[in-house]
Amino acid sequence: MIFLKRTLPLIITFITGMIMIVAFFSGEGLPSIKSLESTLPKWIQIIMTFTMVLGAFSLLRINLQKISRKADGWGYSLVLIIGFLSMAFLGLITGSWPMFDKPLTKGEIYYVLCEDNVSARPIRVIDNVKDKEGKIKVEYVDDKGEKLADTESAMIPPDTARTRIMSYANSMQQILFVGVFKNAQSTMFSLLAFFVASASFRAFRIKSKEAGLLMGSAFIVMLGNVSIGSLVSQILAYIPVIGPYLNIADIKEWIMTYPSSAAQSAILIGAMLGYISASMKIIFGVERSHLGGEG
Amino acid sequence: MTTLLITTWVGALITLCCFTFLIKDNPFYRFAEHLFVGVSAGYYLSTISFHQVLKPNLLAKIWPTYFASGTAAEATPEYILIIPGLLGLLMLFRFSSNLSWVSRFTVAFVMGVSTGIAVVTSAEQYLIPQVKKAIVPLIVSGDYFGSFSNLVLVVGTVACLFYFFFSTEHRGPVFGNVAKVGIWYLMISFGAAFGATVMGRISLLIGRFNFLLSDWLHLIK
Amino acid sequence: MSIFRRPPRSFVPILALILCALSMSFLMADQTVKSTVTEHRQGEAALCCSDHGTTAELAAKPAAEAKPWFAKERKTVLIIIVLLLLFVSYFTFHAQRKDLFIRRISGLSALEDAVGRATEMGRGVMYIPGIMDMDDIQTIAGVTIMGHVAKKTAEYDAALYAPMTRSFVMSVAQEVVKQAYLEKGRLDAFRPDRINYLTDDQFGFVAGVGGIMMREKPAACFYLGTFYAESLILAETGNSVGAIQIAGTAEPSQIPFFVAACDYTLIGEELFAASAYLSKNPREVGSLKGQDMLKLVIIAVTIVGTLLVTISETEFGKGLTPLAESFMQYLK
Amino acid sequence: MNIFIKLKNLDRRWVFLFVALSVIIPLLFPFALPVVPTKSVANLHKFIENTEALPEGTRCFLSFDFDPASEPELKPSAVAILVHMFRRNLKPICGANWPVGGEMAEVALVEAANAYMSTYDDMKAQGKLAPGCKPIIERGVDYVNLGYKTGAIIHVKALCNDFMYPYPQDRDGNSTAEMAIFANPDGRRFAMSDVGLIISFTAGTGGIETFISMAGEHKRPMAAGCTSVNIPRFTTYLQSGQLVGMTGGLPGAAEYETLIERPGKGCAGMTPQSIAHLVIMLFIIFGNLAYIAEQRNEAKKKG
Repeated sequence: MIFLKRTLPLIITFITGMIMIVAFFSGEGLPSIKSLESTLPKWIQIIMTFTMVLGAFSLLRINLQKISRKADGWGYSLVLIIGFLSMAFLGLITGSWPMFDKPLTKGEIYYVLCEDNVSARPIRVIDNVKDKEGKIKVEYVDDKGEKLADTESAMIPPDTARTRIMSYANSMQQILFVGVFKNAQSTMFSLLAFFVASASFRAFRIKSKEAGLLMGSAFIVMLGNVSIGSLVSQILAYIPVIGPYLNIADIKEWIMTYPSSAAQSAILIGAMLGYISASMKIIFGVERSHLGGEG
Repeated sequence: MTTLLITTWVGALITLCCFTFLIKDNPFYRFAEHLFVGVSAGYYLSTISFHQVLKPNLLAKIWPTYFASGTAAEATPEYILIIPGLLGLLMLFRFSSNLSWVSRFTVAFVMGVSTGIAVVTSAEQYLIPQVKKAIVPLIVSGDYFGSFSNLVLVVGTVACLFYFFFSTEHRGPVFGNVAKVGIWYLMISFGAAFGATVMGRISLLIGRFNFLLSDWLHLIK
Repeated sequence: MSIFRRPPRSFVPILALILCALSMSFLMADQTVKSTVTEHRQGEAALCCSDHGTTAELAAKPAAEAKPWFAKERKTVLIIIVLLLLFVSYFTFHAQRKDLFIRRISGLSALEDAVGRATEMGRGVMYIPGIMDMDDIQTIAGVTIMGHVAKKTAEYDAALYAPMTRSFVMSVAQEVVKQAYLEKGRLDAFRPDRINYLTDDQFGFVAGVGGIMMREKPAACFYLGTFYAESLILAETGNSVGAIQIAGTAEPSQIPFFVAACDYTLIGEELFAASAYLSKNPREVGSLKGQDMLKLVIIAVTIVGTLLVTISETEFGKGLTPLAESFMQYLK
Repeated sequence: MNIFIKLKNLDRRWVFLFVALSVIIPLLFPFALPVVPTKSVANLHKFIENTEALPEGTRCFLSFDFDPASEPELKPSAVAILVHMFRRNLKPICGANWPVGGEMAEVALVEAANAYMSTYDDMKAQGKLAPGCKPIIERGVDYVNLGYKTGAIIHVKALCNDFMYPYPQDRDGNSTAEMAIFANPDGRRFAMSDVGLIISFTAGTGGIETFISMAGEHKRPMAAGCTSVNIPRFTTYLQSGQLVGMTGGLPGAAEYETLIERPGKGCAGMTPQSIAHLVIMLFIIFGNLAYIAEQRNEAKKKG
């Protein structure tokens, strides 16, 4: 059992790791090994999506437990579960279109997305035979199926048209996706503007020489990025001798390209050495905590 | 049109709820937080994991007639992909407490492939180009400032690398000073990177307020 | 290295067998590919001949050219890896006999105090191993350090919260933490539901973690792994609830925010040194020393290269130009 | 002095309030701050102005390598550059290396084309249009949106030889083979060598760096529009001369808009941006004053 539980996983890691390294160095003379360089990463991607089941299960179990125990704030857990299940369901069926539906029928009314990408408008299929660009002929109608007076018939790709139910599902999904997901996402992202301010207020204090350098370069770069910076440069230009050289934007650019980029290179070089040796430790089985214990 | 209106209103309310995070923990934020977590997890499960990864990369390759469309439906099935499929399924043994060790084979496989790639690609794509970047002529003819700048670059790279030495104490006249210069460089670099990012972050906030003030309230055009 | 030093009895023959089988199958596969290519080319040539009378040139050309088995343009990478392997194995061996020194890394020394403080205050500890999946080496480093932190929380009996953004990382982290609690004999205190999955979305995750932080008010927060824009949101929220914060990442664009908002920051390579530093395992310390040696080589290459390029650009050093060029060739 | 010490322990929510106000007030009551173009933006403008490098009717390739998250930063400069190209009677060909780049390009193209056509008469009267400019510009003749294609480097490599092969149709499904914009006088297939300038609006990976890595094959001048986070990374390419110019973030867009005398989203965003920057810098200064005051107090107590 120890062999199965402990040694075999180590052998698997060693062999796959070695294969990837050999594949990287193999030339065109070894096409089947060379091809593994791109195949195996794709496999990894597939394998990792299977664990989504574990994640979804963890999310559901914890929140269902809270609800059943009526724990503090169980109502929010209910919100989470409703959001999760409805988005998962809507995503599953809208993404499957047109898998679950028949081909479009002539004379029937379907719905296509409007330019705002959220709402849908009704159309009637005039001709369901695809032309050479794979499109079909439709006309725009109102909700009762009457042709709209001021519109002409149009050519659309058939997979953009949906049945009424699918169009409702799509609208619901768009409300959740655009209304909730996208907006919450960009709002959380934009909170950074506030946190950048509070962090710089607290942290940029000249407590030591190092802190002074940190603040100084941050200050110059911030100043160089906005129009006030050029105003300051114009004032500084009045200083005799060195004045004309004190262009904030130029100083900013110099800091970015020389001292700052030198430090960035060094960080990257160090980090990459760390990457390589950490990887080697795993391939050779020195580091094995990710495999857990004997049990 | 109504869908757009609902979306805008839902969006505006969620935006405001998220902003209350700045004040303190409150029911509005908690509501938005839980809804956001739920919706995004649902989106990743169905749309990303299933429709964008599993379906095109696995199902459509093994059973093209059922899952692929167009010309791809006539492709020959790639049965080799059953291997990653099986390895993925092994992960589900985590549900069992006695057999959860079976999933170690998958973990081992994933670790082997990703570390194998990391060893070589990090050297090729980052390490070597960064070393090359630091090698510049110290004398640029006729350009004293350029020569000075190049010197700053080389000294900085070397000094910062010394800072990362682990097997020696950062003390003594040579080592202590060089490591100290390294720290100065790091600080300048951190300050500059911080300052440069501020601008982008504020642009994002402007985007949000633009949404609230123009798309929702129509106060500005 | 370890599996070579203490091979389980059955290990060597099995490994040899598997390697043999693999290489055989690959070679055979390549032979078939080559032969089909040959046939195909010959068919082509025959077709050309019949169409245009003669294409002797094409027919005479060896159909399957001897293609290289080694990608020559990648030789520098090979040199680096072999060098590192040599250094590491030398010092690993060396470390067994003599204790090697590691300099103090203040962020890691503070780790235990932070957990202790959380226990004193009766509050929990939050651990986030980055937001990327297990194929990212920083995540692996983060999960490894998590094992050390879990040992401390098991010892002090502090609650360990670890919300996760990837299911795969969640399942590995649960295993690692369970093992740590087992080693400390506190398996009864292990709570897998506190190592839970939230969502794959970057900002959805941030929203969830922010909420947990505000409600649970952890006394210590650890952010060790790959972080992107969320770094500052996490660190500022942690700061506002009064937590001691220790961060570490190799993502150059995010280090500044951690430096500004956290108490201790592991910069770049320090994150990977953490495992050796905390475990004091001679093999790991030896590999750290090996890394240092390679760094020394890189510094030497930089200095020599700079001098070469500088001299070859001056009037007197023209003769050195070909040497400098061939030197730079290696860094292509 | 006491004020400063109180300030040191200022609740961070006050900081938040000031940041929010510094963005909202200038948005509600807009006023203009002077925008001074920096070298990299001015160089790009000069290059597009230059009739020798880009004679009238030259086709330019614009790659939209971003998604909605970076739209506030990148779209304004894309629109400004497109308007400038229309006024110079250059013909933009838009493509994308990012999946939603095609949509981003569409929005920018529609906005720029409308901006050009609605100001045509004024600009004509002022003599700021190239002689060949038409009052109405047409899709497929004066500009085209090809949309997204996978493959990044491989895709760009394919474009170097022939545009029609990877793009048999444009984004809307119209056949590209008959389009006037792709016609060559000698009947050759349109390829990258016919392009006068390549610009990529890049949010992260897969943007201008793809074109730079293929520079050996296409040998065309290149320029970039990038998000502010990426400015440090791309400055290197400006220095090495691989890029003729660059617009960085919203300020870059504002500068370009100033150069073509058409204030838009970029200029509108610059005022709140500058004010917010100023507020943050003031907070840093106050923080330091508070720190100094505190140090002095402590020294006094000890003395």
